[in-house]
Amino acid sequence: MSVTDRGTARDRRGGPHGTPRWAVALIPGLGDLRSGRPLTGWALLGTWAFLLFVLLTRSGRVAAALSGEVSGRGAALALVTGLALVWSLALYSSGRSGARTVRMSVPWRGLARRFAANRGAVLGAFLLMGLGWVAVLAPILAPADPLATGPLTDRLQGPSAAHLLGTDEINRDVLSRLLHGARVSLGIAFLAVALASTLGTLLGAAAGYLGGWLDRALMAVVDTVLSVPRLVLLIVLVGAVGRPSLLLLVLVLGLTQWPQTARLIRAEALSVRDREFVRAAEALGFSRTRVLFRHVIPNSLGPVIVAAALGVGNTIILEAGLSFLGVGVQPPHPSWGVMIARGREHIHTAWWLTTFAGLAIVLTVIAANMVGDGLRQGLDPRAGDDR
Amino acid sequence: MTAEGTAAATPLVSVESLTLRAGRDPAAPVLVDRVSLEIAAGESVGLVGESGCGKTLTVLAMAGLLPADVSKAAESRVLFRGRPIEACEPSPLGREIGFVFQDPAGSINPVLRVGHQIAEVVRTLKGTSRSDAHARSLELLAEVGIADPAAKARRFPGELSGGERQRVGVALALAGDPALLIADEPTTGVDMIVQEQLLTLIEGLRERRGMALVLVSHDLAVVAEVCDRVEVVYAGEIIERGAVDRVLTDPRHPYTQGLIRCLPGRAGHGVRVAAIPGAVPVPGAWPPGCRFRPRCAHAHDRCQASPGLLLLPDARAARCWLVNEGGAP
Amino acid sequence: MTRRLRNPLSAAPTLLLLAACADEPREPVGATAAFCQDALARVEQYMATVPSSPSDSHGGTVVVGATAELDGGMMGLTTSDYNAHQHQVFLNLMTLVRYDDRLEPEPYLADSWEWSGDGTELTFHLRDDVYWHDGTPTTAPDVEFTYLRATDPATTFANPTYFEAYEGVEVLDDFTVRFHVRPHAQPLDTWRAVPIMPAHLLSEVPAEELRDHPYGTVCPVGNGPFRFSSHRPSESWTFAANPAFPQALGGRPSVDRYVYRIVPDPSTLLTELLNEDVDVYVSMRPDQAGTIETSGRARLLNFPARDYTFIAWNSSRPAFADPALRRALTMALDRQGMVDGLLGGRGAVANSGVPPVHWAFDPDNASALPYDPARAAGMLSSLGWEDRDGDGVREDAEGQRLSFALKFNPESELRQTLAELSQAQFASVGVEAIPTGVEFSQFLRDILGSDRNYDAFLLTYSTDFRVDDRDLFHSGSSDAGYAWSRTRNPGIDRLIDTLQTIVDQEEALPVWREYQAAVLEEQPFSYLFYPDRIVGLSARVQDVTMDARGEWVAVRDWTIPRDRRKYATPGRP
Amino acid sequence: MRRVAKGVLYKLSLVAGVATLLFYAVDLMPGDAPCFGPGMTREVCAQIATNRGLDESVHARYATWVVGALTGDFGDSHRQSRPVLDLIGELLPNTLLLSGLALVLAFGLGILFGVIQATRPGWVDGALGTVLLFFYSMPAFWLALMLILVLSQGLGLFPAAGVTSVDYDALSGPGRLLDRLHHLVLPVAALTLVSMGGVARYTRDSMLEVLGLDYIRAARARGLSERTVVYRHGLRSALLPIVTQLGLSLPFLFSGAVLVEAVFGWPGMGRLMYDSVAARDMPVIMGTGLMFAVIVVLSNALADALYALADPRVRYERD
Repeated sequence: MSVTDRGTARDRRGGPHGTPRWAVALIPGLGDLRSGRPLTGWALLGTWAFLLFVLLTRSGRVAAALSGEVSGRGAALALVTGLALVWSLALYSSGRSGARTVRMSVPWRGLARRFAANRGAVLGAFLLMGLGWVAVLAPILAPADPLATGPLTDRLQGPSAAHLLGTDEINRDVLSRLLHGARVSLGIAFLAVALASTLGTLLGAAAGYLGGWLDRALMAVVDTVLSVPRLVLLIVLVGAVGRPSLLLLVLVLGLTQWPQTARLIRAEALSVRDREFVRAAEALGFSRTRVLFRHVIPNSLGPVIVAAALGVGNTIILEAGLSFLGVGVQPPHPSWGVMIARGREHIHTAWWLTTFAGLAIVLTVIAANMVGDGLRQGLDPRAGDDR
Repeated sequence: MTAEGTAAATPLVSVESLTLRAGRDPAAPVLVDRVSLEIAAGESVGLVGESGCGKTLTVLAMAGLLPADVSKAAESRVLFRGRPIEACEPSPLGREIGFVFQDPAGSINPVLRVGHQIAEVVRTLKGTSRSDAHARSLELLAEVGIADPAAKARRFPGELSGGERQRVGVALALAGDPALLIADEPTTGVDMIVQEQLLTLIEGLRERRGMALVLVSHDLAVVAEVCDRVEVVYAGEIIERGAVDRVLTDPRHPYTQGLIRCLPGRAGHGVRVAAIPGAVPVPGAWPPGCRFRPRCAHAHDRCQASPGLLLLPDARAARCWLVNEGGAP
Repeated sequence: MTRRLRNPLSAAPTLLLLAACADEPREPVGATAAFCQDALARVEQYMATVPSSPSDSHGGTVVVGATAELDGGMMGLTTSDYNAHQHQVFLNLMTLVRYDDRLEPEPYLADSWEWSGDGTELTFHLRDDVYWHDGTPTTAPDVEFTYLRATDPATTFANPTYFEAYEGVEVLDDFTVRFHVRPHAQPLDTWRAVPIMPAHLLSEVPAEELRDHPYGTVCPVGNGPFRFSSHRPSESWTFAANPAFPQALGGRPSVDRYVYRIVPDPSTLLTELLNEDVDVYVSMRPDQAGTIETSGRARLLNFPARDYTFIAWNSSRPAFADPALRRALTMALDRQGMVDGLLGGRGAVANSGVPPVHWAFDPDNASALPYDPARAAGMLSSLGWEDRDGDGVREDAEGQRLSFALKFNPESELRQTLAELSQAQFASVGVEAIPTGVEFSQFLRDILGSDRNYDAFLLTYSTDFRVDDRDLFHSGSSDAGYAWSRTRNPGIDRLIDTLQTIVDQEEALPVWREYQAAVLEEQPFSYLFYPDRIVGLSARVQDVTMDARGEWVAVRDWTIPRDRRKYATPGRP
Repeated sequence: MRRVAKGVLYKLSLVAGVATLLFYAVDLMPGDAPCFGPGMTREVCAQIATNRGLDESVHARYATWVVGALTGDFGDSHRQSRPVLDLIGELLPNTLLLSGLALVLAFGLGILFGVIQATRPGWVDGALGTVLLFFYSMPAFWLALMLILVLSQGLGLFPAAGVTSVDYDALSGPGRLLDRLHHLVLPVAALTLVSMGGVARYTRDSMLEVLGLDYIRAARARGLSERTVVYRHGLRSALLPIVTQLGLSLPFLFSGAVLVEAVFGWPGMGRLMYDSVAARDMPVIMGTGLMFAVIVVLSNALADALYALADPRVRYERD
């Protein structure tokens, strides 16, 4: 262990020598790349290049969206602010001498280092980031309105220059729907996982740390919820409200996911609560709530982060499954699951309807899984050394 | 008889210029530095030194058991009965070399029954039938002094006491009737009484079976009790060697002298190795020249150059400039 | 990992529970099981005594594939499921009369019938050679039993309007039965639709238990050309040819065996058809027809039926109160485009609930309310709906936006597509339709509940042969379940009242034309189209004819030629 | 003994909890059993509800159901007009066959691939990992559609739907077995391929961890063959967390089966449950829901038992 630590220390000593200050200021991420932080560097550089490319190639659209002539003002604003943010970050860091040092506590530093060393995880993280930007910028990136229909007599066109991924059963551009679908599918997945992780962390940590009847009651609930196949529970819950809105989907997907998280973090909290620093904090007379939030939860978060990353993939697949059954995302929102479900009518003649949506799901889930794997190995030093 | 004659001529194990590094990179820090030693059949040798000085890695290399993240330099050679150990077929592990590990709890599979594990090794090494292997495992348990072997054989390791577990570890090492037993800190983590019993057991086994023994310990007293010869290791190097009684009575290296001063009975109870100020430098941070220099009371300008292992009469050797000046300070 | 320790032994009692659950149903429980075991045993007994001398042309197994179970099975007194009803009246059971291909009544179980002079007594003379599959003759008391149960509210007969004009029944002899009726239009339609049920089996069953009685799905002993042989839930129904079916009615069916397979996914079902693991794919999605045409591995059959697809407007919402507005909305929709594009031309633009197969259908209305967005936009403007704030959606003078939720049930891909298409087409004339998918049960509650929880919705409705829009449009029933538009139009009320009492078609025809014109003017619904029913046929099956009467109307004649038979049949060399 | 009783009680209370949760959740679902069609009136619908006792309060209906369930009477299906137990008895074997076979294969192959990955670092590990992750990231129903399109419709190798052929009853013994296997191939492949990756990854990590432990090194030092070390010593310990995973993944397999059953026209519990929810067929929803809960609880108990069987430490550390 000590050996590799020293290796990194040596890297860190190196500075942005040889790169002109103006280049570092102008090209975000360059400074980080030169000072041995490839992860941050490539992330900044990639984001910058992507945003700049979008801005330059779709400047008309961005301007129109900003002025409110066409929809997508939010996306345009995000594009401009994102670009400004990345650039100002570069200017800021170039204005200081030497490398920035990000202060991280020791375990997190180890995580970042091992994560950066895992090529798959880094690739996955970049993919997810890219997909995230695609989702945010969908209105600007999409060549057409995802809801605009063409003449019905000319529907179901195969991929062509006019429609890169073809058109669907009412002659809408599949690429545009796919891009907008990223918003729905990713949005639901991320929000649901965020909800589940928050809820699961709070309840699980409280149960594990405080114990007693709260623990028993919560774990009984957890066991009960986990005893019903999740998809079945989801069908019933969605049905119970009748009209599956996007918010509802986020809620039910989140509310059926938290028990898993709670179970994980409870186990962590159980082991953390006997550690010296928790005992010491208790001995100092801090309230149990304070100990819970200041000590127990931060030290139990590891598995939650991993579970969240893997959960994003699962949730995308689940949402697709629900939509496939017709109880998920409702039209006209084009989620990827909906696109597969609707496209299967034409699977024999118009393969492009199901194929691209399916590949989008596979790609996203692979990326989420690679990130999850990277995090898992990063959090577990032993596993990290195996690669 | 001729075989025995040959064995007497070639040492059982000879380690030549063993250099080990942490990782594959030739620039990686050195953990063991050009160690050479020989072990003859039937001989018992102790390796002594503070933790982190490379004892364990040296014996692991002897058995060909180096962990994947440690690499051996190209010029280093480990010969077993005169042949490179990697080239021996079948591997002498278990058959010729028995290894008793530092941590008895960790080195025995916790999910398999004790008797089953011993019998498994017997069957693999000796090719005996299942029932013979079982009978042999009971004999081995009895040999290592476990009372009621039949009952204990049915237990899981977790159900045994620490001393019993280590005895099982010894039995596992003996299953192939090896010519060399390597015991790496076999008495760590057990109390004084059990330690005494284990040492007596190992000594008795060696005598009865005529095995060679390599005993690794940080405790000179343990080595003194069991071994004929001692090799003192410091910072990846052998710094003194010789017959145990000679080294104990007449240590030549200031480090050995420090170790002896720490022995209970000599410096009184409660005094620990702290009698030598400072700590063993970590690999990669070894000072140039004599590596003991920063902690040595006799350090001198010339110590900035390495003294080399100086051969002395009676098969003794020491790595200190003082030795040349005719004796201990 | 921290985990609670659980004793492995604690599983044992629960294990027993599972074992009990898994074993028990092998032997159906209770009295109902005994009922079915007896009934099926008697069928086997009787069938062994019937001489069956199949000719060369007889034989083979025909496999029909569909996406849904036959809900309610063969219980003719309660089902409302289309496919189940078809199997009742054409396979397993018999009706007193049936329709010929011109939709005129012809004898079936009833050999003949006659009217009393004043049109209040209808007497049926039954065939005397029809036997239930267990050997019991089918007689007048069976008809009486069927009538009495169907009119008993406790039975929950699915279509009580069939019997609105009926006042009583009397059995004259074993094969003669008389009904007392009030004069009304198409009186025989009731006996085309309601299969006669076996009194000797079901008369002991209390009326309220009929709907859930296992007769329907476990042991339907009928008297039709096919007898029940097995039902695997969610998987298949198997029927065998009935050798005792009267020769005068054509005798036993051509095939030995008929299998109805349930394959819920339409694209899987299409694959099964193309692989010839299914011979007849009924209710095929219009979009799949194209695959059949290009594949050359199967053939298509499509025919006009009694279905129509429409958008219902809730006229009690102020925005939709004006018929002119509703007409404008209809004109904003490219209905011909829907027929040509979505249906692939298999269907026709609709302008009322009178289907083209109905004798009174008015073809002159076909070009009414054409697709004309410009004119539709103009009409909306002239009604005071203008886009005043430039958001692309029209508002009225008070600033109320012309925006509504368009409900539909997402189980139907076609209606999902239609909802999205309508949204786009309405948007182009400045009307905002928000497609709102609602799960079917909830959807039914929304559209049938007294709170009328919808602005507009999309539905495909299957009308009866005896078209009767009373429950849809008559003011007298505007609080009842099906008064979706809640329009009140005295002219339409009068026409509906008149139509249901005119027995003579000649006399009724002009009234029907007047009625269709009135509906067009009122536009309570935006009628979209009459979709054809589409059926895919494998190369194995021959002699298939289908028409508005239903897919199974001539199932008795379907043939699997000798060289195409691929399944071994139990009990036949 | 008390511990055993407590365990059983806890599991029973879980099942009861699931039943209660399900009953009230389904009752919250708006909409009634679809009674719809030309001429169907509100009066008829109301009468149907009365016949089925649906006009009572939800608590009364729940009480009735509980009393019935305790005496082994789960009521009759509204859609299929036959006893719920009868229905489950017909469909449960299909689901157990499909999910069970997929489970066995997913774990068998997953463990095998995981061990191969752990023992062959480098390109074998990488390539296998990539392929497995690819399938693992697929929605099962999408894979199912693709399998049908390519292997059934395109190449005509396997039937696309159903459990048996139409002439199953006329086949000989071996013919029947072959026919069943032929129909099982695609659905089992779809389920197995998507779940195998998780098992393999789990096994790989667990194996790597175990293979780095002292006693594995010690086993090698004692002269045991690599085979014995990896499979007898390594895998045996590495299996412990996988066994737990096995218990926890059962509900997932049943969930996945809902969609796979739908695509392959497989008459099983998943589809039954889904159709019943759509039709508000309460007795069937409750019967199948309870069945699922029992299976899940049982499989957890089974996982615990297997865990104890595989790991003696659990047994002797209990007291």
